[in-house]
Amino acid sequence: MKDLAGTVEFNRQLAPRYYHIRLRLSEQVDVLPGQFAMLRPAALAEPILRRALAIHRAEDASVEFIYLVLGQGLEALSRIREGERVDVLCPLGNTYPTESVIDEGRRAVIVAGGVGSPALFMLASELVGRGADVRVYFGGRTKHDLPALDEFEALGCPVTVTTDDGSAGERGFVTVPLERDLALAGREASVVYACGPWPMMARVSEIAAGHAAKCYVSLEARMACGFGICVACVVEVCEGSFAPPFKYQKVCTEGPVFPAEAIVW
Amino acid sequence: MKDLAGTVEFNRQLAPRYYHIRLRLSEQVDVLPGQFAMLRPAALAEPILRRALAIHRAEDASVEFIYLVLGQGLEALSRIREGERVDVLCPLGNTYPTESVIDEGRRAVIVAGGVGSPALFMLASELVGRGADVRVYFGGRTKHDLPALDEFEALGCPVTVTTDDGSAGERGFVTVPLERDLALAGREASVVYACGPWPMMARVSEIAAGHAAKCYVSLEARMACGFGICVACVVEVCEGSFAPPFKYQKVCTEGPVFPAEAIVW
Amino acid sequence: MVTPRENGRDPRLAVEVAGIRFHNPVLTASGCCGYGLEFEPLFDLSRIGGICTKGLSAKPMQGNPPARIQETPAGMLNAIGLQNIGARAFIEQKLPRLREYDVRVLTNVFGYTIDDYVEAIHILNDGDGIDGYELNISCPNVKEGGLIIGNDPRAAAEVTEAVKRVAKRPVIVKLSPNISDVAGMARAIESAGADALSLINTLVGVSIDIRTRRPRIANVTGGLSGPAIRPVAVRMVMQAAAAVQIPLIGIGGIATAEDAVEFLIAGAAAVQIGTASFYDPLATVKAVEGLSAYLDETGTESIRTLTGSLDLSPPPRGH
Amino acid sequence: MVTPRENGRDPRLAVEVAGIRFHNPVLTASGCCGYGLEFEPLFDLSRIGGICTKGLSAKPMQGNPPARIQETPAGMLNAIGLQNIGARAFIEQKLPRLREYDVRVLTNVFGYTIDDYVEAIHILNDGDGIDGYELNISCPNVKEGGLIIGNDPRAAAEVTEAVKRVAKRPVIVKLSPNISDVAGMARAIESAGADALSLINTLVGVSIDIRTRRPRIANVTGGLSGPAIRPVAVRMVMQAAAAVQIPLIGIGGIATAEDAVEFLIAGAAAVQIGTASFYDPLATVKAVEGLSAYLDETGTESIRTLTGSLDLSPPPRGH
Ligand SMILES: Cc1cc2nc3c(=O)[nH]c(=O)nc-3n(C[C@H](O)[C@H](O)[C@H](O)COP(=O)(O)OP(=O)(O)OC[C@H]3O[C@@H](n4cnc5c(N)ncnc54)[C@H](O)[C@@H]3O)c2cc1C
Ligand SMILES: Cc1cc2nc3c(=O)[nH]c(=O)nc-3n(C[C@H](O)[C@H](O)[C@H](O)COP(=O)(O)OP(=O)(O)OC[C@H]3O[C@@H](n4cnc5c(N)ncnc54)[C@H](O)[C@@H]3O)c2cc1C
Ligand SMILES: Cc1cc2nc3c(=O)[nH]c(=O)nc-3n(C[C@H](O)[C@H](O)[C@H](O)COP(=O)(O)O)c2cc1C
Ligand SMILES: Cc1cc2nc3c(=O)[nH]c(=O)nc-3n(C[C@H](O)[C@H](O)[C@H](O)COP(=O)(O)O)c2cc1C
Ligand code: FES
Ligand code: FES
Repeated sequence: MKDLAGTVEFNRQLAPRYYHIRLRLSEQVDVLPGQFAMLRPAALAEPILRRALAIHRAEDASVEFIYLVLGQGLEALSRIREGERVDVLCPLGNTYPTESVIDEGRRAVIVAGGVGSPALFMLASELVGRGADVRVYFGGRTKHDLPALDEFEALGCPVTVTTDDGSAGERGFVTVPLERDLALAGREASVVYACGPWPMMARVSEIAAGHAAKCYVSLEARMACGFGICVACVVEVCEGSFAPPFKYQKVCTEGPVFPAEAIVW
Repeated sequence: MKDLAGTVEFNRQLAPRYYHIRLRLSEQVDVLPGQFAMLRPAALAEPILRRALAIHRAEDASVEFIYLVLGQGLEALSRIREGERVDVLCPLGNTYPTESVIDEGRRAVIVAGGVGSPALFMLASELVGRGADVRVYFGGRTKHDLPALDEFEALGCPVTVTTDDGSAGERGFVTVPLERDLALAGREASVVYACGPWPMMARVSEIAAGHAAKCYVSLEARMACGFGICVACVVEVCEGSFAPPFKYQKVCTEGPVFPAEAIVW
Repeated sequence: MVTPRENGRDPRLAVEVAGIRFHNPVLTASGCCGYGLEFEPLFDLSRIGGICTKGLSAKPMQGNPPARIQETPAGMLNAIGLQNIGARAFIEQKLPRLREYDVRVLTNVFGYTIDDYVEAIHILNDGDGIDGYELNISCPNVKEGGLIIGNDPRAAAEVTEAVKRVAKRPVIVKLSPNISDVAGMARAIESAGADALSLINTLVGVSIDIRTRRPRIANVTGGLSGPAIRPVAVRMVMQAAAAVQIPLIGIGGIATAEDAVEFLIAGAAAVQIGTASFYDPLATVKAVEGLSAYLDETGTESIRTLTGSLDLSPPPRGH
Repeated sequence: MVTPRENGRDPRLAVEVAGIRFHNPVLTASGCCGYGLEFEPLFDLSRIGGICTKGLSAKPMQGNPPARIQETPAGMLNAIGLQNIGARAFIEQKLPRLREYDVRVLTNVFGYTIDDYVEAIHILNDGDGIDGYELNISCPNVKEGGLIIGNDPRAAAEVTEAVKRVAKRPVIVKLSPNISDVAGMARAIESAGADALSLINTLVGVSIDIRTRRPRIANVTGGLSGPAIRPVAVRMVMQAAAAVQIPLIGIGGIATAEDAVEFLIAGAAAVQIGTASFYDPLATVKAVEGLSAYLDETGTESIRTLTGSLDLSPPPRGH
């Protein structure tokens, strides 16, 4: 974890309210799939807090993010232009366990919901690169809510798309083709990695459990600091799933990736 | 007074911390010399208050301002670029009485201190245009603190420059050549118009009184609203100079131009 | 959905507070609108629900020396010192013109002793077109050695009772936020007969120039207002709503219709916009428009159903 | 002028508070630095004056359900609910490592009853390397019969006395800002034997989601912190400084050296930085550097001369 200055290489709009930003950092950092950063335009007076964004890509001293503007903070980020500065605390958080895929040869089933996809892209890319059997299920509300779909497709692994309104791919929830997939693959054959809205992840977790597939979820939570000092970003975990048996775990340091069965959904 | 949207036509740096901005307003307004506007970048979250700036030029639906960045508000304004929006409440305040110059043919002696000059430019320009005998005394700390000096010089009237450090014009305070001028011109020959730092205006007022010259000053004050609702921007006036005999007058509505003798210096 | 209109107005926005009918719940806050007329060049005063004047006293007051304000993060400090033309001059010079508009007029009144309040109210009782009184009790009490009346439930109740005895119009008492027990204060004032409460006034603050080491405001302390204080104001409205039956007017950092709705949900029947009018002179009329839009979007029948509609049931997991 | 250095430090910044020598006056605020070690990857902890830990209790605590925070204009609300590992675990798991740094360690302590405080202090008395205790008597998030100890001078004095009786180290009592009479509260706590005061804790606030009509924080109320509250904090430090002899630690919205200086001039001997560390993790070390720069620029001999140096003489005209 370092507090770095990022210089905007590009910051372009992908779809209504979706942006893709690339920053050159003042120092090189090593990033693991699933890790995130806390960002804000340099010297921004308001809003004061940084925003958490998953690291979508990282190479040398550059990092990329894909974000959906919900409010004032990311709105301010979306107005930043080439050459301007962004404060970047990174990399933060843990990573996805991949032993079962890499060492035991299980299938990697990646389930992305909307802007949850950036948190999964490095994972997909790395697993494909290592020759694993990877497939991606990507759901969005509309065809505009499938950020970086082209980048997932370019990886060469099968990508199944769903939208709530049928404007792209299959109409309906992403959990429908996921369930078909896991049923066909058989018990214990897969490791599921999911990131997306809470109800989607809750359902993915349930489906995975039903097929005895390991399941890891990358969670979001309201964060003030991103590195463990505010204790704001907690999620309730099942008894005994973390030691000592604390009911609340910090998403920023104990996560953002959790075994799905540890979470009280 | 109207609350208008301004679109930036240009916003360029003149010298370290000095900027010149031109805005196209959503509606045409009639501006009198000495009037001002309250501005802020549209939808700026912080700082919340608008900043008062004298209207340097106005034609059709465009207005120009020259400003010195002291803090966060004008700093934010300085970052605004062509095509971006600025909220503009204008025109505000009163104007300079010019009867003695126009009707009685007295000399107009304009004394500008640093960034006080924009508040005097329309006056100088208008008086020159009407064929009055106008001369300008322009003082600054250094040669960088003489904003729009070229524009004053282009008017064709005599312009005497002083700087505290001698980096341009005569070394010393602008009140030195002013005093010479008034002494030469004789009693009651001149009307002095001044805008600049408080101590400068206090001294100008004293000198003018010494030569029985009428003197009007354009004051600054910390303003929240600019149109009379907060009662923040007051200046202490001499007893009897305003009716009813209130000790404090609002610079934004009773001013910014006051007869120098009305002010408790 | 098209906003319903009657005489150019949205009837869903009408509210009644302290027996006064406002055609919408958006008022200007005291000290942030002069005597109302200052807005004439900007908008038709009949478009907002009410005007609450600058604090009036029986006699004119000069106010504090400058500097009177200082901007602070998302807010500002002020120590205007209650400069005003006096109750009589208000009635003679301002009220006739204000009455030309279809807007309710509350006169804000302050004093340093109970007699001060009573004297001002006696004068204002003569003012035709005044709809109600708002008592600013956040002034130092000269008799009690500078103690702030609004910080002491007993003193606040005494002022309220004394004013109620003479007032010919509804009395709204404006709470100080510089107290620990809002509920107790609200109850004391309700028991003393107030028709409504308005809250909050400003929080006491100080700002220092680190170069000169002087306070940035001549009066040393000032009142903190603006968006910065909104969470404190919403909390106090919520606590007061739970404590009393009389209606509440919410004040503190309201700049938009969304902010106003927050106060209504917390328990207010109407709101006042103060500091926001300084930096957005049309804030009040924009808020009125925004409230209609909010009712449209959310399919809410009337603004009155929002008051106190805070949902305290456990939220769904995951957000 | 070149900043003087001794062992890489600026000796002009050293201060003593409650008998504890800090090599500079910049501390982390409780609840805004975990147990201090979280900053290890970012900077050498020996660079700041002190660490004031997350509030500790005798037993571990789970804290409140999420959502625990909400951003507000120039600030944030929090209702963490004092989640902590407990005093014993702190001594065993965190303190040994903290002691490797040359930084003073204050443990913040809270409780719901006097016994809670005493029990926690008994445990912490065993912790070698703890320099002092800070008592949180003002956490607005935890209710004990609704009343908050820090809002009642008598209760606050009782806690202070009880703790002083058992504490082996200096006791700093942290004031609640949700009170009307800071001076009285400060005097009560001073009389009860406190070695220093720290102030302010958070202001109680509420934020409501106008779509769901639910509070944005699960606990309903939260504590307001950040730049928004700075003017209130500076004012309370100024008032407390006028009321007591014991030293003060200033807290509330401090983000930079300039902000820190404002508190020192108002009367503080040291400061704590809280919320700012969330959005500027290096805020504390930057403030230390900035204080040296301020001394250089202003030709000030030592940071100690700033404390209480507020100039209340009339300012020159014209501003
Ligand atoms: C570890 C982590 C990784 C993340 N990665 C990404 C990413 O790669 N791309 C991306 O677009 N977002 C990501 N997010 C979510 C992102 O941090 C929030 O959407 C962002 O903080 C919102 O900021 P804002 O300024 O747009 O809106 P705010 O002004 O902060 O909030 C606006 C509104 O949205 C609500 N809101 C805030 N956060 C969330 C949320 N997480 N979910 C739903 N509603 C919310 C608020 O309550 C408010 O009503 C991630 C979050 C975490 C914790
Ligand atoms: C009627 C009127 C006309 C004006 N015309 C112009 C103009 O044409 N061009 C121009 O550059 N300025 C003009 N000013 C002054 C200008 O309004 C202030 O300088 C400006 O508000 C400062 O804003 P800021 O955001 O840069 O600094 P702020 O953040 O507001 O202040 C930064 C620092 O400067 C100090 N400060 C604030 N205002 C002043 C002031 N007036 N004088 C000295 N110190 C101050 C503050 O106390 C603070 O320490 C005018 C003011 C008035 C009232
Ligand atoms: C400049 C100024 C002057 C004020 N004058 C008064 C006053 O005379 N009487 C009063 O009761 N409140 C006065 N107030 C308080 C406001 O009416 C309001 O309660 C407070 O500012 C909080 O609301 P806001 O955040 O919307 O400004 C004043 C506030 C400001 C900023
Ligand atoms: C997330 C958070 C947690 C806090 N926890 C504690 C605590 O455990 N004990 C305590 O005394 N104060 C606690 N505080 C209050 C701070 O120490 C500080 O007094 C307050 O936030 C004001 O300072 P700031 O504006 O710099 O944050 C907490 C504040 C925040 C924001
Ligand atoms: S975001 Fe602060 S502890 Fe996780
Ligand atoms: S600036 Fe508000 S009254 Fe003059």
